[in-house]
Order: sequence, then C-alpha cells, then structure tokens
Amino acid sequence: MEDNRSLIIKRVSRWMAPFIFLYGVYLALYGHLSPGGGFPGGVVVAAAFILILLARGEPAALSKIPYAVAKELDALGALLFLGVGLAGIGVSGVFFANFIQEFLPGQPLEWFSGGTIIINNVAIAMKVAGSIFLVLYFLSVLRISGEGEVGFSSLEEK
Amino acid sequence: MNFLLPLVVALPLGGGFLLALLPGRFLKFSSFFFVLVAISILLSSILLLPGTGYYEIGGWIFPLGINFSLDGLSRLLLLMIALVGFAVSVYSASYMDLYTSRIRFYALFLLLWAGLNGTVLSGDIFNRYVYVEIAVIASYILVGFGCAPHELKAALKYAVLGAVASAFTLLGIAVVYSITGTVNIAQLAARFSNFTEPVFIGSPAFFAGFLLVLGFGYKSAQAPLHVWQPDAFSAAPASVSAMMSSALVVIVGIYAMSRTVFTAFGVVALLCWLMVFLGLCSVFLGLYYSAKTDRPRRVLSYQSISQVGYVLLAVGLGGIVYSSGESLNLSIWLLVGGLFHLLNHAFFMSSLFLALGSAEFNTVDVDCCDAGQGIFVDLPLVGCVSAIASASAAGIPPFAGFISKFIIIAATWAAGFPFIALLLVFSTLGALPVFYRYISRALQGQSPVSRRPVTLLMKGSLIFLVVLVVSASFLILPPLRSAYLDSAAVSLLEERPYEEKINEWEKIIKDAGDSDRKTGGIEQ
Amino acid sequence: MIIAAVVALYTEELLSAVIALGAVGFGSSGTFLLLRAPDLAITQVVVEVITLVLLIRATMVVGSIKTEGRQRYLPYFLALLAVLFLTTFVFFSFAEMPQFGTPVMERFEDAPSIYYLLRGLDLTGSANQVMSVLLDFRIYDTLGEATVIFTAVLGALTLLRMRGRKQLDGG
Amino acid sequence: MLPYILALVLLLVGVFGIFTRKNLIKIIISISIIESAVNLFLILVGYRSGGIAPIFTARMAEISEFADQAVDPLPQAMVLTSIVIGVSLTALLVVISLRLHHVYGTYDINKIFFARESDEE
Repeated sequence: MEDNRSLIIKRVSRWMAPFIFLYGVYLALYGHLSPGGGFPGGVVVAAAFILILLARGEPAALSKIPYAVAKELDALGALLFLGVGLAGIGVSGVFFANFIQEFLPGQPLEWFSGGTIIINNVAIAMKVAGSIFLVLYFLSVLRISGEGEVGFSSLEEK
Repeated sequence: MNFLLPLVVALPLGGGFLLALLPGRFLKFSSFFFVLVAISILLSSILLLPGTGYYEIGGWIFPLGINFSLDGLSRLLLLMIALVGFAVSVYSASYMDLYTSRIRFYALFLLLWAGLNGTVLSGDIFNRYVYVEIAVIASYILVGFGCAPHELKAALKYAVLGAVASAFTLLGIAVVYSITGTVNIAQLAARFSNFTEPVFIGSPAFFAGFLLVLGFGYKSAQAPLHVWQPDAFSAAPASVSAMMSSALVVIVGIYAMSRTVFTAFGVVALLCWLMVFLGLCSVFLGLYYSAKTDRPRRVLSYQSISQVGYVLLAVGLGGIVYSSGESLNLSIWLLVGGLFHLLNHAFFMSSLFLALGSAEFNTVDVDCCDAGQGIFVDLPLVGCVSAIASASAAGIPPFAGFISKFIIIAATWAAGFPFIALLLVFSTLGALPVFYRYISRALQGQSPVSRRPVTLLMKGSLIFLVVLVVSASFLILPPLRSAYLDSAAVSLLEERPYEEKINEWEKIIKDAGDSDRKTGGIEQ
Repeated sequence: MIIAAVVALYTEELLSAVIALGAVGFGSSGTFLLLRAPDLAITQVVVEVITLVLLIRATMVVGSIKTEGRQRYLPYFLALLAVLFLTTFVFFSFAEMPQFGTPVMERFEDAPSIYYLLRGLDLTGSANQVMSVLLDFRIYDTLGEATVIFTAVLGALTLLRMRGRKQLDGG
Repeated sequence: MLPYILALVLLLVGVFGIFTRKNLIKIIISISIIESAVNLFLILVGYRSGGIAPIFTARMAEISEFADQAVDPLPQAMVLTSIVIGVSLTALLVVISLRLHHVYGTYDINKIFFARESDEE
C-alpha cells in the first residue's frame, strides 16, 4: 500500500505542503486586516498535513505532527481562547475585555492592531487545525470494509 | 456577585477542555477533578441565587455586545441545573465504570453543562442558539456513548432531526433579524412593543415565532416531535438520561421557547396557543405510550414527555391569560404552577433514572433490566428512592408533584378553561396505575443475579436527590414562594427588561450618528 | 445552485450526488463573494472541501452505483404537506418582509450594525469589521463556536472507539 | 424579493429531500442544503444594493463614507458561526453513519431501523 503512490505526487506534495502551511498561517495572522481569519487558516494548516498524510503515508505525516500533539493542539487552542477571556477579568475586570487594545492600541491598518483579536485568531487556528487533522486522520485510517469489529482500541483509554 | 456570572460558564468549559487534555492514565485524578468542578459550579450557582442583574461581556454596552442576564427565572433554573448536575456527576463518577474512556465522558458532560448554563444566562437569541447547539451536540454524542448499534441508531435519529430543527431555529432568527435589526432580547422586547401592528398570522414575526417554537419544541420532545426521545433515553447511560430529562429538555426547550415568546416577542397569544396545543398533545400521548409499554426506561421517558407537557401547557395558558389582560394574578399562578412542576419534574425524573441505572449497574445483564421484573428486590434503598419519586411524579397528595399539579389544574379551571382542566385531572389519575405497575413489577418476583454492588457515591447522590424531591414542597410556602417562584413568574411576564439600558444605548447611537453627520458635512 | 441541489438529491450514484452538493456549496461561496462577503466566501470554500472529503470518505464504503429501494408514498405526501405549509407561510409573510437590498441599518436608527461600521475601527483597531464583530463585540459567540467544533471532534473520536462498554467477564 | 425566494426554494428542496430520501448520505446532503439555504438567506438580509465589503482599506478617506456603503457585518459574523456549526454536525453524522454502515452493510435507513433485534446484539 505504501509504495503504489506515484513519485510525482510525493515530490509535488513535498514542495506544496510548506506553502499551504504558510498560507494558512498568513490567513490566521492577517484575519483582522483582510478576509480570512482563524477558522479558514486552521483548516488550511490542517490541509497541509492531510496532504502529507495522503501523499506520503501515515508515518511521514505522524513524524510531522504526532497524534498526541494534534490532540493537545486541539485542547490548548480552546484553552488559550478561554484564557484570553479570563485574562480580561484579570487585567480589566471584564470577561473577554480587549485588554491589549485598551493599553497598547496599535495603529489601525498596521499589522499590530486589534489587540486580542490576533491572539484569538491564532488560538482558533490552532484549535481548528488540531481538530480537523484528528478527524480526517482517523477517518482515513479507519478500515473500509470487512468482518469483525471496527473502530480504534487505542481510543478506549480506560 | 455579578462577577461570578462568567465563571458559571467558564468553569465547566475550562474543566471540559482540561479533561480532554489529560491522557487516560490519570483516571483517579480526573474523576476527582470532575467532581471538584461540579462542586464549584454548584457553589457559584448558590452564591448567585440572592441577586439579579446583568453582565456585559467584553465591556460593550449590550445591544452592541452580548450580555448575561440573571433574573428571577434564570437564577432559579441555574440552581436547578447545578443541583441535578452535581448529583449526576457524583453518581457517574462510579456508574461510568461500565463504559470505556470515562475521561471523555467527563469532558463531554461538562461541555453539556456549560451549554446549558450559557443557554440560561444568555440575553441574546443568536447566542442562545449557539449555546443550545453546544448542549445538544454534546448530548447527541452522550446518547451514543456506548457505541453499540442500537445506541448509535438512537443518536443518529436524534442528531439528524436535531440538525433540521436547528436550521429552522436559525431561519427564525434570521427572519427576526431582518424585521427588527437586532438579536438582543432586551432590544427586541423594546422593538416589538413599539411595533404598531401586532403579531398576526401571516406576518413575518409570526412566521419567525412559529419556527422558533417548533425548533425548541423538538428539543424539548413535545408530542408530535418527540420521536427521538424514548430511543435516546433508553440508549444513553442512565446518568445522561437523568441529566437530559431533567435539565436539557427543559432548558433548551421550554426555557428557550418561553423566553422567546414571552420576553422577546412580548407575550404573543397565538404562539401561546401553539404551546398549549403542543403541551396537551404531549400530556396525552406520553401517558398513552407509557401505559402501553413494559420496559422501564421507556415508561420513564414517556412519562417525562407527559410531565414536561404539563409545564408547557401551564406556561402557555399563563401567557394567554396575561395577554387577554383579565387577571394578572391568575396568570402568575399558572406560571408558578408550571415552574414549580418544572422543578419537581427535574428532581423526581433524575432520581427515577438514576435509581433505574443503579439497578442496571447492579445486575449487569441489561436484558433482564429491560424486562423490569424484580430489579429492585435486592436494593432496598434504590427501591425506596424510586417509590418516593414515583409517588411525587404520580401526584400523590403529600408530595410536591401533587401540589404543583393541583395548582396547575385549579388555576386552569379558574382561568375559564374547564375542559382543559378536566382533561388534566383525567390524565393525572391515569398516571397513577402506570407508576403503580412500574414500582410493583420492579419490587416483585425473582431478583436477578447481582454482580456489582451499588457504590457509596451512587447511594449518596440518590439520597441527595430524594431529599430534594421531598423538600421541594417547602418551596410553595408563602415566604419562599414570593421570593423565588413569584419573582420568576413576574420576570417572565415583565414586558421590557433593562429598559433603561436600551434608552442609554439609543442616546449613544444618536450621538454617534450626529457627530458623524456633522463631520461628513464639513468634508463635503 | 437549485438545479445542483435537485441533482444532488435525485441522482442515483452517491458519488455524483456528493459532487453535486459540492456544486451547491461552491455556488453559495460565489454568491457570498457577489454579496460582498469575502470572509464567508473563503470559509465556505474551505468548509465545502472538508464536507466533500468527509462525504466521499463515507461513499467509499459502498459500490459505485447504489439504487434506492422501493419508495413509499407516505413520505412524499408528508413532504408535500410540509412544503405546502411552508410555502403558504412564506407567501403571506414575504409580502410584509423588507425589500431586498435595504439592510437593517438603513431601516432602524438604533440597530447595532451602524455602530459596528462607524466606530469598529476606533474601538477594536481591526480593519475587517466582520472580524471585529466576531472576535471582539460578539466574542462570546465565537467561544461557543469554538466549543462546538471541540465537542464535535471529541465526540467523533469518542464514537470511533472499538467498543464502548467494558467486557462483562471482568466481574 | 427574488433572491429571498430563490433561497427559500433551495430550503424547500432540502426539506423535501429530508422527507423522501432513504439513503443516509442523501439525508446528510439534504441537511447541508438546508443549512446553506439558511446561511444564504441571512446574508441576503444584510446586503445593501451596490454595497462594498465591510473591510476598511487605506483607499477610503472617511469612516462615515465607509459606513454609508458597507454591507452589514453582523449577519456575516453570524453566518460564519453557523457554517462552522454545520460542518461540525456533518462530521459527526458522517462518523455515526460510517459506523452503522459497518454493522448493517447499508446506508438505507429502512434496512437500518427495521433490522431484526437479534441482529443487534
């Protein structure tokens, strides 16, 4: 199964994946200035890894982003997002206060503007990248047909 | 105490995210952490009980941002969810031993709880839709938690129809937005009270309200839309059935519906009639099907449909009486009866489901439990809890269930709907043999082989719940009633919440528009 | 798009149905672009790709051609009833609906939308007003949205376990 | 008016599909169609004839000019949320139906839901 992929696909994916990844990061980081934002950014980042997974097989993809890292990324992104909200209580006394904008207002239309919006976009991108990769990874590894039980015993942790 | 408001949502969310992060080997720690989070939510909900108020998220004034609103009704329901959720989480810390990956269960349960708290507190219809989605998506998964085919089928049925209901809810919100330009409930209330033409059949507002009532009605398993509920409650783990029947169904259904129809739209009699129709259908269909079946889980879930029907009926009738302007006192009594029955339903249904779950835990063999014969013979405590809770559910005099049903029926009669009142009397009497048969079958006959002892934690939470079932009747004593139930009913009927806030907002936006027009003029 | 939707529902082959759904999605993405919503257009494209991948994965398990079983008449009757019901409602209520192309801020002076456009740049510092609404004014919605994805993914992994209940022989 | 009606026709096509289709994948497709119709409707509500995207760029001199031309950003934010909710639901439904397909070997809901009880255990 591993070796019937064409060489061209492997080579092209090797070149394409970093660019797709960078495009995703760009979408997330410039979401407050141009169309885009955390969600599409995260999906595009995940797509880079999925490309590696499909073109070069499971070991190559998992060497770039192990299962545990993807899982932590998912939860950490969500925690970071909530953490920004709680930090708002800590700094300005209001849940989800945009405390960076309050104290360090950037120049509008420059990159550093919008305060916590940048952090939130990054947090969402992390979260979405982790979760989309996880779902598509498990669905692509799932056995297509056959007798007996399906599913992953690795997911049955106690 | 308003600084606690964001914590009530943030605590379960953060707890859920953290638990999902933990690897499987920290099982003991995660159970401990789960119960700890539950206790802290319970504590903050208790601390929130005395006051009312609002909280502006992000510091934006609230048609601009989103607000939490804590009024007489939402504080009561917040505490109800916390009490039931606390009991259920202590229970599931040992009940979930039956299943694999308990940590994921804990995380999902906390997310469900966060969705419910967010739904209760939100003062914005779109935001409420989002939090309802969190709660129901978590419950789709929890229904299929066992991964057996019949459980997955129940989850699929629930999820497919739920997705359609959510889409209709969103369409309703879109129509509301297009005719009013806002999704904030306080501003909607102001807008609808300023509209010259009332909500009539064929107006977009009625279309929107109709869609919203049907969408939320699906989630509260009202009669023509109840098809998912018995399957789901039979398939889910017992603790999930308890939480769903007592909190989820009521909060995302009845609470969200009545907030929309009463507070946002300003008591629309037509929509209230729709609510009464749904309630009446579910009272009778629930009773009919629960009498027909012998399987304990199904008896309980159909009874739950029927009991929630009483609540919806009482709330709807209260709205009709209020909007006809005949007697404010009577409409408050109807709402008090409905809300009181809602609380009772939460306590007795959750203890019934948890008691049944203990029997399943004890016997292991599910088929035997499915038959329901003799399952409580070896478990005196569980049998006792079940008997008390069913007595309250069936409306036997000293218990709280009797008082709430009595108030509903008497107020319905006094409001000039004797036909409906007679129907309700008939259905209340009809529930007696159903519960009698349920309890007597469970207490008689051959006891099945007992494999696992019911643990101390499970017993503790059952006792906690049965104390709640019994002590709920104190809530109807005049000082407590006027402090909590009456204020909840009044807050639901209150025409324009936070009026001063909306006036302040109108001033702000007028200033912004004026200064803008001025500068624009100079430029040209 | 409507044609694509009808094709998606009535074609016999599941794979073509899924691809027709893709046409619906990309069509709506293009419509978003026409309606001046570039953020949504990007998101819709990305989401449509995910949906297609998911559904193609789901169709991979069946053979290429899957004819539907014997049809009953009751569902058609119910569907017609529902459609007629909705159409009547829509027919009456759309006479009262506001005209297309007049957004709420032109009709109501106190709609929050005007304020987002006027002051959003000053208050949040974000040039993209959709982002300033999404991630600052109404950030609590976005917290909910992030939680929904989180819940769904956690749940998908939960439901992919090999077995949900523990074996009985353990005691 | 016409754009609203087209969005609602799309919605009705989806509703019809939910009722009449027997295949799980087709049902998921119908749900997706309904969701895109609702999203489209919400965006149509916020559209301003001849408007511009609600993104302030350096070319615009005056904020009031921008505010007079831009389309409504609030429905766009709401639709962004609802698109994400929709795709999460789709993922969940696909996972459940894949697992059911492994058990029953079909996506036909009649065959799945009326399977004999003995097949389940």
